[in-house]
Amino acid sequence: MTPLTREGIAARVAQDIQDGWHVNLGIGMPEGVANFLPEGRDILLHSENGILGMGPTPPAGEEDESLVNAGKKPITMITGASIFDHAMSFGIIRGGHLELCCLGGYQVASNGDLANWSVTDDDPIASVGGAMDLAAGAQRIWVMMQHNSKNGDKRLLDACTMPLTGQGCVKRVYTDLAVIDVTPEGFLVTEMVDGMTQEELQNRSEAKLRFAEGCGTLPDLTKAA
Amino acid sequence: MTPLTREGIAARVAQDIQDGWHVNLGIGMPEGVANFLPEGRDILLHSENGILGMGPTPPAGEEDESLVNAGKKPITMITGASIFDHAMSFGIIRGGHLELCCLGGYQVASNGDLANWSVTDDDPIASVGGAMDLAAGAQRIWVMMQHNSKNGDKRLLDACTMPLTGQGCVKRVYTDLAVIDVTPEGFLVTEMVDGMTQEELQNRSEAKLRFAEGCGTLPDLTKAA
Amino acid sequence: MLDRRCKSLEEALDGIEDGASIMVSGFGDAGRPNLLLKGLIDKGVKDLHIISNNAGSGFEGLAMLFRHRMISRLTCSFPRGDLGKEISSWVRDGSLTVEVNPQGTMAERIRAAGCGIPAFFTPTAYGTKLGEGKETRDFNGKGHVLETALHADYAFVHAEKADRWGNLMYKNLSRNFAPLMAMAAKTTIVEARHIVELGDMDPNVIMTPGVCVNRLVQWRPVAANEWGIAA
Amino acid sequence: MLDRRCKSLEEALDGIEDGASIMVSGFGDAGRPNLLLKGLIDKGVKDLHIISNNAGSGFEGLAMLFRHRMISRLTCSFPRGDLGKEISSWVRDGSLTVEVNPQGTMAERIRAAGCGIPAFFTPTAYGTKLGEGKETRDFNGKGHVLETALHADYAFVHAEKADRWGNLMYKNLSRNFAPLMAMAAKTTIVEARHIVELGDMDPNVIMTPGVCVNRLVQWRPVAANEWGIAA
Repeated sequence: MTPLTREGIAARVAQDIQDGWHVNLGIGMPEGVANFLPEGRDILLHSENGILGMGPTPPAGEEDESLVNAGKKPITMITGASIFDHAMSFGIIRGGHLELCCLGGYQVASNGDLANWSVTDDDPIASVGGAMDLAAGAQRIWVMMQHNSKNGDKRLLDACTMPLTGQGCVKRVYTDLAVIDVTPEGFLVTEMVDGMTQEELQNRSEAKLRFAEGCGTLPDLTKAA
Repeated sequence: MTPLTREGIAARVAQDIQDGWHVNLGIGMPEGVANFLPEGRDILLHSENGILGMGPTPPAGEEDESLVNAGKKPITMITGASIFDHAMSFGIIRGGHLELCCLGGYQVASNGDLANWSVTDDDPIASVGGAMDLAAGAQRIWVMMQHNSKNGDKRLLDACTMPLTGQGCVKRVYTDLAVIDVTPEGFLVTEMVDGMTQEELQNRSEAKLRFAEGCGTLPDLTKAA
Repeated sequence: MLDRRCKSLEEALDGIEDGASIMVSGFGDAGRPNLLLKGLIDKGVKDLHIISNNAGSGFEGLAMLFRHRMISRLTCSFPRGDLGKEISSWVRDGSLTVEVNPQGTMAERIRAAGCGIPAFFTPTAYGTKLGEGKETRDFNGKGHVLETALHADYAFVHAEKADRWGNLMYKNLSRNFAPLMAMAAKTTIVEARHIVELGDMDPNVIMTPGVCVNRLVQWRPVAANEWGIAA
Repeated sequence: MLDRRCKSLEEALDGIEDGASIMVSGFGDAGRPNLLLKGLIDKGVKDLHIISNNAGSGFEGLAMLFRHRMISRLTCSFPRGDLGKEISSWVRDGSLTVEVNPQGTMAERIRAAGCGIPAFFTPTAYGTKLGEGKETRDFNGKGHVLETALHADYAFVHAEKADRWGNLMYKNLSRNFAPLMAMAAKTTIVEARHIVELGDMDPNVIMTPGVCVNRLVQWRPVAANEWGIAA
């Protein structure tokens, strides 16, 4: 059983993004999704600092300080991009105009609660950025994360223990081990990496998992490429 | 005693508009103020449909259907004008960014209440337009109106009898007979047309008038020109 | 490929049914989406809820939806105009409901709908007939009323330029309610004077990003005899 | 004659006193008003309340106001960064107060201040720590919190182009909070890369009308050794 790499998770998520969607990719693992967007689909990347149609990182030496993403890293614009101010940008988010937002996660609960911004309640520099707006506003939230933390903590929980980013907002979780839908009846596993068993995945999760009838294999699309 | 014409009232108001002010001129008598703005002052006219820097009526045949004022009449743009949408336009109004709005009036009360949008409570097509937003938002409201209605009704009242446009918003009233400040102590007359007496002006008003110590002559500036 | 261009006016208006709520942009003649309104007349739907600043004028555009008796509800700021007498009588006989909003409140309610703000406080209309029955609250010693977001099924917008993704620019005071309505409706339908290539508009000066637009049709002028009722 | 151009940086910053609240536009390096911030350091004011998305980074711009200990209060969405350790220790010793807002809530609060909206409901942060203690209300079965307008004494803005009336254009993602902050502050001070003649900008693509701007100064780059504390 080989867990997916970060790139493997990103590549898998990218497959599910539909032609014509407007998508916000959160800082961290979700940023990597941009590298795997399927050819032939018009997918517009939104960055909360005010752009739709964000393009790839510019070549070294061609950075423009007026072109940065939400993580303050240099970007480019694709043909057909548009620029707007922060009120409009978050109007687009909060008003439900983005078909998708991919966020990193610390914990997801079986009711769709998400914790991804602050590990403890007393961090004096807990930094939320746009995460709560995205959680509250995007049409669907997909969370990308390692199935377990570095020291083995479970992250698919009955209830989040870390400070929440949003209530009941997560629609799907992509981990290095599985793809899990959040349904009214809780977590529903739809894909697992080759060699993973239902028992082991359940052992690595706190919340009760259900498994889809046609639960398939979670492929490593970085190898196929 | 000769009352001012509509143009005379407009010319008098124009004198009091300061260099650099952003001014909304309501439909009707206030529109005429634009024809008397003093030379040498940069005065930016705002129209609530989305422009700062409205210019005069274009010559016949040069109208552009995309350039109209709040009264749907053809306008031009002055050099330095800017265009924006309705949310921004009323943000400018409601946010207190206009130094002045001149409105027509049916009735003004001594506490600054204004009635200028609807004569009766049961008009099925009572039309408010932007009047209430302007009354609530501009830094100062000056009302321009005939001192008495055509059939002699008084219009400077203890309390408005017609539906209100705004509460306590009027700072000054310019009539064909006098200029009247609205103060915490009620109406204070600062100018009267030549030949008008304090007694007669009081007789033509319901609310108690006070008269400024240096109460001067309200000039007919259209004759001087 | 993301392409919001429709092949015909009929396709652009597909699915609009009796009883639909439709935001109609425009202020006076500036930015009035006449082609879409003409298409709606041909479609023959009725019982519409129209949200527009005015009731229209003359024998074209929005006024013709009234003359064809397609409208049963109007949310606006200024119903008075050419059709004042007719509208008054329809209100009196109960065949039309008119809800008057202060213009800025209406604009902000539409913006709020598009931006995910369900309600806001505004000083406008406090202490007036149009504030009656609304929740009030003092802020900084000044009275305010609570206003709610104003949504619609459709928005009709006239643009000067558009590309296939629906990025839009407007000309002068044709902008007015268009960017707000485009965000507030479930389905936004645009008639554009010029449909340009992707990238022809500077990203910095696009006024409505395509994410707010669903369908796009090439504008053409509507002749006086196309409205079905002569002046 | 309406002319918002100042003869010097000092004149542009005249009157700013200890304890002032200042909105600082910019997101990362994009649109950070470095010249105005450098002038503020030279002025030596202290006890400032800064409203800005981030706490700045490196040895320039907003970060230097922290390093010079001029700030006693920060309203932001993302305090973490280069200065994270220092900010944490200042918060712990009580010399700095940090108020974290969700980024979109902060943007909307600033917009509300500029647009005369004293408070609004938003779904963001409902049911989270940042929604605690705030008034809540359900709309359409979904929880919302009441947020209030965020005002300031001053706004610092970096623009690409300006004319003497203060009409502004921004370049790319330098726009971010600038149009909102320019409306929300009592006094808005702009550094502009290019000061152009009135009329040089198309009225349709002006991003901030001059009515929102009070003072204007010609931008110049600030050298690394001008910040007073070396890297």
